[in-house]
Amino acid sequence: MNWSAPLPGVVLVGTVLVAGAYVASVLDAGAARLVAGRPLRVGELVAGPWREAALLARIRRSTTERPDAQTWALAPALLAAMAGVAVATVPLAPGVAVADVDDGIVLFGAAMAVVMVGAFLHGWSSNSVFPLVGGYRFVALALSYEMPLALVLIAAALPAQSLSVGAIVESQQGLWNVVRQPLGLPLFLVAGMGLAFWGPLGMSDGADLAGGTGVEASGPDRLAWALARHFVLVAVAVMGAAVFLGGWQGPGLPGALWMAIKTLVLLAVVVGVGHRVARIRLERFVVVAWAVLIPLALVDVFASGALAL
Amino acid sequence: MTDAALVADVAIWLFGGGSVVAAWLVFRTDSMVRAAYWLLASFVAVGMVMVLLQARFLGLVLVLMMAGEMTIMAAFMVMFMMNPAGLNPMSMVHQHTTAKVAGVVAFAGLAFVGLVAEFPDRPVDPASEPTAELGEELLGDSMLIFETAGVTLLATMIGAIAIAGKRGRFGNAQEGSAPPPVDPDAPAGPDAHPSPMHGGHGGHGGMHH
Amino acid sequence: MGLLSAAAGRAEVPVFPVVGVGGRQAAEALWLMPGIRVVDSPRAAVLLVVVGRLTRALLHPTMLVHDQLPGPRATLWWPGAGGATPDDGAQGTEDLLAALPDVVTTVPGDTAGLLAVFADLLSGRRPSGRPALVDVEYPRWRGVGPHGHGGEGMMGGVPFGRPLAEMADDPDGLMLDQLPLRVGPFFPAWPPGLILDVGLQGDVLRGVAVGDNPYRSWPGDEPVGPLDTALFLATRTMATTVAALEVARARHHLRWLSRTLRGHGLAARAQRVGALAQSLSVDDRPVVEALARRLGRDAGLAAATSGVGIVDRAALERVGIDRYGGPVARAAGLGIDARTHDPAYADLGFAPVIHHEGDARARLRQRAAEAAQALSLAERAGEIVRPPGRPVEGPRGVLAPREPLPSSALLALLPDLLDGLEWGDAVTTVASLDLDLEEAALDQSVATWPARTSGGPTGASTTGAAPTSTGPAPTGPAPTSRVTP
Amino acid sequence: MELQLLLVVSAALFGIGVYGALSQQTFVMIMMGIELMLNGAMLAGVALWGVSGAGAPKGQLLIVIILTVMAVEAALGFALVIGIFRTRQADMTEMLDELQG
Amino acid sequence: MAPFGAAVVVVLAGGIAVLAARWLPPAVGPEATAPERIPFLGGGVPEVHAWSRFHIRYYAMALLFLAFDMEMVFMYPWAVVFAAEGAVALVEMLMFITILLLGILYAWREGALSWAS
Repeated sequence: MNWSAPLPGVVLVGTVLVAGAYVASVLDAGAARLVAGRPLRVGELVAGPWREAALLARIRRSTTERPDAQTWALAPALLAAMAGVAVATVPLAPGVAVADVDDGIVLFGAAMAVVMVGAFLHGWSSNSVFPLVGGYRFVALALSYEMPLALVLIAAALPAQSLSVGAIVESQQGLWNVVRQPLGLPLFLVAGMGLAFWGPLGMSDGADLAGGTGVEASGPDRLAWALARHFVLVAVAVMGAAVFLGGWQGPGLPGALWMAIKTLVLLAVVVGVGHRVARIRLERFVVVAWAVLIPLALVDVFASGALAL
Repeated sequence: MTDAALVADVAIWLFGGGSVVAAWLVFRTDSMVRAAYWLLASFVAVGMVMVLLQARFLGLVLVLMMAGEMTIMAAFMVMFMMNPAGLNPMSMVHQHTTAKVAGVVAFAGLAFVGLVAEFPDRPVDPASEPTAELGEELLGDSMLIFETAGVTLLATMIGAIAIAGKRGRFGNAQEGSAPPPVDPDAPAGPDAHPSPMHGGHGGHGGMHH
Repeated sequence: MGLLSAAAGRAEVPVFPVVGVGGRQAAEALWLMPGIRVVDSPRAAVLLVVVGRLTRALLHPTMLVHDQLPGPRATLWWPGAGGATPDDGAQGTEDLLAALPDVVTTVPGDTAGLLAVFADLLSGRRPSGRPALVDVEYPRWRGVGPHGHGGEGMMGGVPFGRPLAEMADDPDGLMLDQLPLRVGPFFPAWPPGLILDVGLQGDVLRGVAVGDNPYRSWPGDEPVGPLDTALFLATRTMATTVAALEVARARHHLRWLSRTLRGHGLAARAQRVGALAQSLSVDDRPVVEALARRLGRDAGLAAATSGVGIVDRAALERVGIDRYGGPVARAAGLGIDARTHDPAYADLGFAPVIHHEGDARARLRQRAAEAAQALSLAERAGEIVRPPGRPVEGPRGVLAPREPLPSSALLALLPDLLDGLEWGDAVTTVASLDLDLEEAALDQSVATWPARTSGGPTGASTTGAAPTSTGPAPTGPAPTSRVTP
Repeated sequence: MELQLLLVVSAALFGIGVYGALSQQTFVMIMMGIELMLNGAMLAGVALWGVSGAGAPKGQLLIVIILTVMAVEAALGFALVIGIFRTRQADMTEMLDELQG
Repeated sequence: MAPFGAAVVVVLAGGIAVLAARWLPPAVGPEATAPERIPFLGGGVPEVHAWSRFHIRYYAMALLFLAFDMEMVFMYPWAVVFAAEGAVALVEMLMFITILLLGILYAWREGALSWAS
């Protein structure tokens, strides 16, 4: 099948995002119960996300006194669309890629840069204090994680001699990047958590702001925002699985299954960290990102480069 | 003309037209955030045109750079503009006629050159790898330009921080800086705020049913 | 639609709590109830749960928050929370709640009743609550004046009903807008009832003032109570076992830890600690000790709290906390503790736990260590009984005859402490002080606690939440104390 | 034909940029005008490179240089705005004139 | 060009899908009253609009980002030809990055990454 054709492409990406978001929320609820020491009721866990979505769809949309309604509606749409592009650049099985362009990681980087626009707009648009502060927090966060994110992907591109995600996957035949470039995956996951403002990097929607950018969103708006955020998380996991865990490669099982398993593992890691590690102070993260993460990412690039020669 | 080429052509016109419309809207909106993001939209549209013209890397990297740059632009505009969200309608222009004339003249002149001048028809080879060619150029012939860019950026960083920041850890109380605010309108204590029950703010104070 | 509603009706119930007088414990118990999710913003909630008794000053905020629920919405009232009798001052609250439409009154902790209201709402059997506050017309706003400005210059006037913020100086040298905000009394990251008037410049607080305590405007005679330190206050008239006191102290600190963990984005871990606090007994000493060790080492929490909200000795002396001691003072190196000179503790080898940094992290470690120490003391105290009347070391500091309670002094720390902090740091700091507005209200309205002789809501009759089980008496030699001098 | 129309589009972007840079009173809005002019220049550059320049690498290099110029202009521009605002509380060119005069 | 087309289609489809989700059939109630629209302040009523000249405390970091971000534009093409060019490419990029890192070092030393206190 030609996955680059409009209909199959959209269906494939949509399926991956929705299925991934569903699995991520089930994992999240499960991890919460484990950490809280409450019984894991699988039935409830499995039904939870649907019930939650149904509830949000039934709640009335609220508004504020003088919001920027258009940009408010645009914010989750931007995130979802960008998550879609990010997934589209990744080959999900041998020969199954919607948009495995030759500048794949640049496209991914561009899409993830636009996530910053969406999150900022979500905070700005409601003309309310806590969302506003949350939106500005996300900008600081994004300006800090964006460089390490791009750098570790560049490091992964070095052995492949190409910016295409497909080529990066192929280049991991025999040795996955997680082994070859041990700094890559941890840095990528830190940046990825920032992208989805998840767990310790969830300052923009943190409890200290009563929910940050999402304070004023209710009903369908809240659903859209939660979905979009999960989509971004899935995009991060899919990209991480392809670039650092060898993508669809693996013995025995079909490629798509390997890809799914690896994505699941990364989702589980991120979700688990989210319930174990406290939210970081923004100021501290900014300093750490510039003084530690960026230099580490550069070390990753040059070490990988020296290795690839 | 094949279907694909037709689609590509239509896309170029759509994005090209879109970039101009977005650029115009930059100066037509009162909200600084919207202005910055209309400018971003204009850049994204130009980036897409670049992609369609085979400058794939440049088009994408333009989007990547501008998303960050325009968000920063929005943040700074909100910081330094009165009434940043355009809640009060406003007009922040001067020498309007001159500017209009200059704009039209610039457009007419450049468009005239573009329409009249003869350019050879040497399209880029679709099979070429422009990203790799750019890399070779940067590392080869234009190595000096590349390294000069590094020095320029370093100078920019140092200059920007020296101009914008205060000496030392900015923000800490320093000699000569203003004391903590004694703003008559700032909350000074419980009495400074009429209770919403009684005071009412701009007609919003709630009342019982 | 039917399917959607059916699925929605079985979702976890999003609840926004409104904490009235005496409602704090019951409101915190909401976090542990299965099938219920406490949310931070009313926009995410379906049910407004009013816990305890309202005061006049809480009425308008309650009505406002009610209206901020998007709907379908309903209000539940849990009177008599926290051990008070159900009609204890209920009449006053009933009169106030008449301002809200269709309030359902149930028993505190009644999950089934809450779920029933929720299901009725979503199935349409119960109509969504009407707005409580009167609607007003938004004033039209259009530009006038030479440049289309809003009539009074670009910054003037009241576009869409509110003026624009005005500029204020900043130590940074950039004179930018400062938002005058009154946040509370139901801001979820703050202790219930706390109202702060702050100027927010960017995300930094400038000029902080503590607003009027809303728990002081009670319509009836009895202003507050029962306090979460009720057992300790009861020692003035009642003999208690040391073990009971120490278990209550450990429970108090664990509840605080649970709230703090939630504030730092660790809701699941907070639930575990909260559940531990609810069922705490002396037997849990090893668990609590392990918890204290883990929290003390936790790198994420350390990064979130170290260096934040430093309370130094000078600040303690300025507001008089050096008189009280308490965990805040001990975390700043001030080793005051009433138990040091308490004869009931003489045989237990008590020495106060002390930290020296004075920041939020020190206070976290201080309370965690004190919880473990308290259980260790309780284990060794056996049946030692403490006679009534002497000063007692409460969870927030010394409770002495004819002295005000410590919360007012802690509240007085806030203005200086919060000035210039980033919002998140300010929230961390406020949480780390373990404030209680009810205690502060009691202080201001009834002066000092031993002056009153009647039982009242703070008296011995209201120890419903206080433990009576001290666990089995320790056998064998007393375990070695882990107290760090 | 394609090239000509693209050049007209880039001329339009440039013209709007000129209008913005001349008409706006605030520094940051003026910078937006300048960025729009550079945007038009980039579009013209890529159009010439893609349709008429046979994809010469130097053409791409030119775009990269323009991008660098934009970044430098933005960083220094914003820094100047901050510096000026810090000393004079002014954010408009005319206010600056008045303060100088 | 086809994959790029697919990417554009995905953008449009994703955006439109989520925008459309806003018009799911929710329980549409009456128009919100004025008090219902008051922004959440924990029970307080805001005195002024939240939209204001927001003092971002990280402006120096933002300026740093503007300049440092340019490094990406050079690094992506470098990564493609790196293996072909060999050690020379490594050295050249190392020089470039070292120069830029000096900028970060300067900013860090100046405290430009820290917040106001």
